[in-house]
Amino acid sequence: MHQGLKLLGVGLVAATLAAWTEARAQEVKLMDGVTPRPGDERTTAADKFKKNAPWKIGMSHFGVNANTWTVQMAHDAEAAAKLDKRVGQFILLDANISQAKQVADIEDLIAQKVDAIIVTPLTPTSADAGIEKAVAAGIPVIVHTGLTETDKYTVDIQGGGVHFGKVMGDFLVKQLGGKGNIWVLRGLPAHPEDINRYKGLLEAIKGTDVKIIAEDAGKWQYDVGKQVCETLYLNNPKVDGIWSSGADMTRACVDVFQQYGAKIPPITGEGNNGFFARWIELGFPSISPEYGPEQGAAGVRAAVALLEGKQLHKRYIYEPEGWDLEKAKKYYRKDLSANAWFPTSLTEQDLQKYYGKH
Amino acid sequence: MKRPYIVEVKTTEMSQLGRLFVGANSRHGLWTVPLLVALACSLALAFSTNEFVSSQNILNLVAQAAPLILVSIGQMIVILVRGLDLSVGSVVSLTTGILSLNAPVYVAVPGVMLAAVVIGLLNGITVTTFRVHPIIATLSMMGIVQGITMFVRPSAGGSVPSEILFLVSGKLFGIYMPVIWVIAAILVAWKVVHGSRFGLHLFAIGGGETAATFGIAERRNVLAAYVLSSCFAAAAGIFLAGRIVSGDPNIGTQYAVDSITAVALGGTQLAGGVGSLHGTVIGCALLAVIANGMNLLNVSAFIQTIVKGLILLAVISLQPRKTIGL
Amino acid sequence: MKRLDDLSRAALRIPPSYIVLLVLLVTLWMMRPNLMNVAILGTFARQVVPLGIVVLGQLLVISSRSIDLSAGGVILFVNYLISSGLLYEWPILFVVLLCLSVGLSVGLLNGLLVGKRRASAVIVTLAVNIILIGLVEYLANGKPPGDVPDQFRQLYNLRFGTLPAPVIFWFVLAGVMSGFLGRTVFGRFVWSIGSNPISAHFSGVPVERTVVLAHTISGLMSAVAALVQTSSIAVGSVRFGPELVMNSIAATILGGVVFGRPAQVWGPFVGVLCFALLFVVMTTMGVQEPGKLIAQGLIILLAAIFYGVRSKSNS
Amino acid sequence: MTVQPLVQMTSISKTFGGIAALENVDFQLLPGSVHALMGENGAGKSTLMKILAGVIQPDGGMIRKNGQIVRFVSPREALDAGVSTVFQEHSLLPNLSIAENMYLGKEPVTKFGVTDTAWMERKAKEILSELGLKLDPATLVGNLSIAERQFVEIARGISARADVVILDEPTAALNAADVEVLNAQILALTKQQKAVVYISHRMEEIFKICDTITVLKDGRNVDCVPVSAIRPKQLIAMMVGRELSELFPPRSNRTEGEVVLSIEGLRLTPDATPSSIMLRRGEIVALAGLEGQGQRELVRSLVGQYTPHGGKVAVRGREFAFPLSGELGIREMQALGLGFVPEDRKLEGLFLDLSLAHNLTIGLHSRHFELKPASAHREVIANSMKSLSIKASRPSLPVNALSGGNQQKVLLGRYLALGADILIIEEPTRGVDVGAKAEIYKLLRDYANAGGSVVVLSRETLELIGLCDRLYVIHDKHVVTEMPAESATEHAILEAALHS
Repeated sequence: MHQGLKLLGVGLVAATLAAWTEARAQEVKLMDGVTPRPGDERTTAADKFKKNAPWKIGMSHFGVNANTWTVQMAHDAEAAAKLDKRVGQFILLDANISQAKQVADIEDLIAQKVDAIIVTPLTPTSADAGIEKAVAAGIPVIVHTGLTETDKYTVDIQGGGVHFGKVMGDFLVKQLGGKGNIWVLRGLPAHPEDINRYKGLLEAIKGTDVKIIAEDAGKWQYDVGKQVCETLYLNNPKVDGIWSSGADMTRACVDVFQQYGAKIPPITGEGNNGFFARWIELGFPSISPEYGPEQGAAGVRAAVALLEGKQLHKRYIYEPEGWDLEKAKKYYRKDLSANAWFPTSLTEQDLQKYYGKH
Repeated sequence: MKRPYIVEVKTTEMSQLGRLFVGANSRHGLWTVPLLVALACSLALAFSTNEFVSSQNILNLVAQAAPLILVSIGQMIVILVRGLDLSVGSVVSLTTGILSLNAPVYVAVPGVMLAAVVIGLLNGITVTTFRVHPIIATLSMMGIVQGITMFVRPSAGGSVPSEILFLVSGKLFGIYMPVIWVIAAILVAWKVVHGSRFGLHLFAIGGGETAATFGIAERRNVLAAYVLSSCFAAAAGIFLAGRIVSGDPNIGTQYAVDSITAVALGGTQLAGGVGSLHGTVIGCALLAVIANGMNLLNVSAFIQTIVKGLILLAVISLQPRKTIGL
Repeated sequence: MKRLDDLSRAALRIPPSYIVLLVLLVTLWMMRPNLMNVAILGTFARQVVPLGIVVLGQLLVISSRSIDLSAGGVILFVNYLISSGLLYEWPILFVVLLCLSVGLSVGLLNGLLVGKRRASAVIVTLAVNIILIGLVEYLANGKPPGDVPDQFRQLYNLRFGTLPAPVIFWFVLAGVMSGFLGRTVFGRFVWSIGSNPISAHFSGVPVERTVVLAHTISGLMSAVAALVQTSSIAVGSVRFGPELVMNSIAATILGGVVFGRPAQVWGPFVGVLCFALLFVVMTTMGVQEPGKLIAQGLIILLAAIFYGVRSKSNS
Repeated sequence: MTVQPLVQMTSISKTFGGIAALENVDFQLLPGSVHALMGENGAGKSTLMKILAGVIQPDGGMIRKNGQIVRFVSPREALDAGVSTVFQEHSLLPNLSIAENMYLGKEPVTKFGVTDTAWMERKAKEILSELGLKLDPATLVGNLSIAERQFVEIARGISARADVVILDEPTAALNAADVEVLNAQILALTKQQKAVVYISHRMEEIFKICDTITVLKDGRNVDCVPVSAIRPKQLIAMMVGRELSELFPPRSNRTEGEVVLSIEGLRLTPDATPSSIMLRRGEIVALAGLEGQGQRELVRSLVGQYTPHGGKVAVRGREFAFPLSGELGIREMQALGLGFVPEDRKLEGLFLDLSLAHNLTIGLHSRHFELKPASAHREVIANSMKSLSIKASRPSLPVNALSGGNQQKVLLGRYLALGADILIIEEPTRGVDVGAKAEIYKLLRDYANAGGSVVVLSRETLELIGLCDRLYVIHDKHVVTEMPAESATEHAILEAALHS
């Protein structure tokens, strides 16, 4: 209750500020597909965080080595920081999928008196205390790739898991004509991203005759996904569509159907080069919701903008359309390995360095 | 529990210095090496960074090390009696899960402790009465408790009673709460391990089978050790719940391994009977200083893991034992 | 009377895994009779081949009264070696040999530290595991893992008749290991140490050397498991769950091999099959992750209690 | 005799694995008395005292303490009832300090509930200094020498505020000066009307400090006499004097074989007198003497299981300097044809849950490289089972299903199968019934007749006399004399040992 009041107060102040300064707001482009959140007019104050270069920017990454996507997101961030000569130092700390470590990392960044902190929270609450502490210390905080419950941050870019799941769910509903049975391959149990994507799916199939007949955790891993898909297939191969919460599981499931020479039902994918290869090769009905590692770069761009003294919106959303086969073909890179993700802002040189096939 | 394999050792002459170095002069194990390493690291950090000695950073260090210290103390108690507790991590998670259910604090905290006592008792009974190897007993318990945690709190979130928030981030008599937690935990543990008959009996049981001829009830004491381990893990869970202000079913995952690591680093022998509270705290401090130091020195996120592993391997290889195996 | 005694003795020698497997098979047969054929069960078995191969090493180490927690690191590292592209130019045979020698060296290092240096096996293999994972993290920063050469994938999907090649490979490997344990001097050494290390020492068994060798073979098995795992995923990864190592310990114990109990291959082999079938039964029943964790924990615990009580009544 | 006995044990019986260790033994202890319990090795002294101390429970009989019938199920209970024991086996915990060991289980606490370490250490220091020891009570027992540990055990037993103190061979590890100190303590105890049970093989000590002697033989009472009424020679006669039974095979008349094993200048402790021993082809040599005098350490030095202080050994011409390496000792010696049969069959010898075949052949396997195929050795197994007449239904039977005698034969068979031509055997017939004993004796004699050589170590002097060709009497860590077995008597051996 108390906290709610406080939030309301903060909101009111911010809203007033925003209204006052709106005229001066110049749109800063963070990334394709990232737009100010509709209905939220709050902005940051211009020049509030302005500082002379060189800047020291810190980033608390929830887990660089959680999977290949998280690695690339870290690379995107580093590359963006390197691109801007005014960024004197870019400190990337890896919480290694430990909430406790993330709290510690943010504290360490504050102790080092960085000029801006970028946080990708592991869970909606794990970084809250740190974010509040940083803001209290006068350090702007940019949040992306992950939700928070606080809104003490300076700027957030929300690529919603709910939206991601809903794009996939809407696709299935459309493909199935609003009626049919689907399997659900979920990600890591208890992971907030998985839960949000699932929420999006439930939203999409609400009120339709699309029914979930089987559901299990493939943990976003190829082998576990395959184990689940194989078991479900051998149990009862009749299925109208598959909602998969991650690209590796989609590949695994496609492989299972191929292995039994069965027709691949509509199945959802993700913006991953390896998945694109299979999709283009086999042409099964699918969609790729967009969730690019370029967000790493967007976070750095936002930090730079704030330090330049530019005005940003407080909240941005990243809810692009899903990609169809045509768009996938445009982005697909035959010369890169399966672990490259799109969209990315890595330079051609970096792409070749990281993902090039020799 | 079978006795580990001991080949009769030669009564080699050992220099006084050598004895000190291998910790043969006390049953507290070889805590001098990790202490020296920790001090050396701290000194190096103090000179090479501006931030390390700041009060802010030291408070951070304490708050970062506190949950690990709590879990490790319990882990050490179990290891002293030739046991091992792999279920501490899931007890930590379960605790944050229960606390985030919006129950009033006077219900939630006793509930959490009760759960911990039950888990500890089950571990202890499996190990003593059914003579199941501690690794297996607590590994199974880890899975079971983790499963229950996921029922209680399927994903991170919820909110924790505000009293607990205060317990972690408030101040008492002008002292920051994490400092109070650590001091309180150390005092309690000192009393239990080094300042009570029970503690002495733990060492005696770890020291050999003849403890029974002194009239020490092995079964009861081992049982108590497992209960204590669970309770310390629950205390760590309470602290963490206050720190992340919510419940999280995965928050404890690392603590089983990290606590064993810290305990072993502090000179406590996994074969039982040799170890110390100060060694364990030093072990935790060393791990915290390494993590904090690597952050402050901007050691690449990508080699922090290797450095941690190498330090662990080096310190453990400096502790000679008589037994082969676990 | 003597006969009866012998019979009950023999009955108690049946590893708990056999009973668990039987129960699971009956359950599955009642729920889904259509799944009860060789091709389908073979497919299920293929899912656990990497685990099964790790267990072949783990059972050696455990019955030598040690433990190996480094399998995850070895698998991750080998997977990285293959998928990073560093070795794309190499003939596949060399790649395989290199991977195997990595496993061998890691196992040897573990063995020397545990057997000769007498450091704690738990911490040594844990630390080695951490170092290997860290190494992959470090290398993956410069060069993230990429694709796996196609040959691996093709091998994985090969079938002989209705049986998948990896299952046959696993079975053959288990047979080799069984023969190795049963027919070589090394097997006698492992049995001896498992039964009574002091007696082993007085019989002239080279205890330290046997522990070193057991760890070395365990490391090698991890590398073999890594090859199979990599073929199955067909892509590089940067993270590997800790479940495999923990499950390998659990399957070994479910198979009747406990710290200090003579090693045998088929009990743990069946123990691994139990894990495969357990997964199938639970998925078929729609049991979600929490239920799976609880059920698995309870089964291991009950099997261990059964064994614990047994060893008590024997001594 | 109106004094009520402190302890009255009546008709105590105890059987171990079918062999009677005690049969209807009576024992009575009066306040203020130092009571010697005498008898040969294996006569049942230790068993009787373990029963009194609550370590083991009797199969029959009754114990009264101060007139009350008691039943001690644990050492703790016995201690609470006032019976304190100093055992031969070291029962101290190496990872605790001297003071903690002395007060373990009954530690005092301060008013804050903290163990009162200062008090314990002060008290321990007092008791230790009364015993003439300048040990720091905070020292870990693991860092003490054997003699120091022995003293701590004595200190612990004496300080227990018990009215009965059992000292089981307290002086085995002590030198003469230490013994004086101990005697003074014992006298102090008797002044407080406490009773002391004193088990020792040192005759002069018995006659100096004890007032009553109870003699046991083969688990039965022989007599109970006041010390003043008996002379040492008479006492030895009471302890020995058994008939040489027909258990033993005849010695063969043979010519002197070549020396296959010789030990020269072996010093077991830094200040021990050097010992030399040699073994010829075809003979059985015994290491006789009282328990704990260094026989065990001597043979274990040969296989790297004990670290002596200098000397050398030659096995069939190949010389090694002591000490030998621990890990390689056994294997090197096996390769040279020397087999070591450890005393504790269950803990050090057999693989109880493994098959008879495995137990018989593991020695053969140990000679090979790990990766070599393990041959089944069916012939060896069949031959061994036949020649050793091991009674078992099949070779795949686990050995814990066999009787003690058959187990012992399996253990011997392992080393015989190795083709070892030198056997070092500790306690060849421990826990074995009479029939099997005779078989084992015959086996060893046949082995010697076939050209093998044996060193035997046993607590049963009679066994050594009957079985062997030659005896070395060991006392105080060195060889005191050598005698041919044919003319040796228990009496002569005891005298040789005790008069040094």
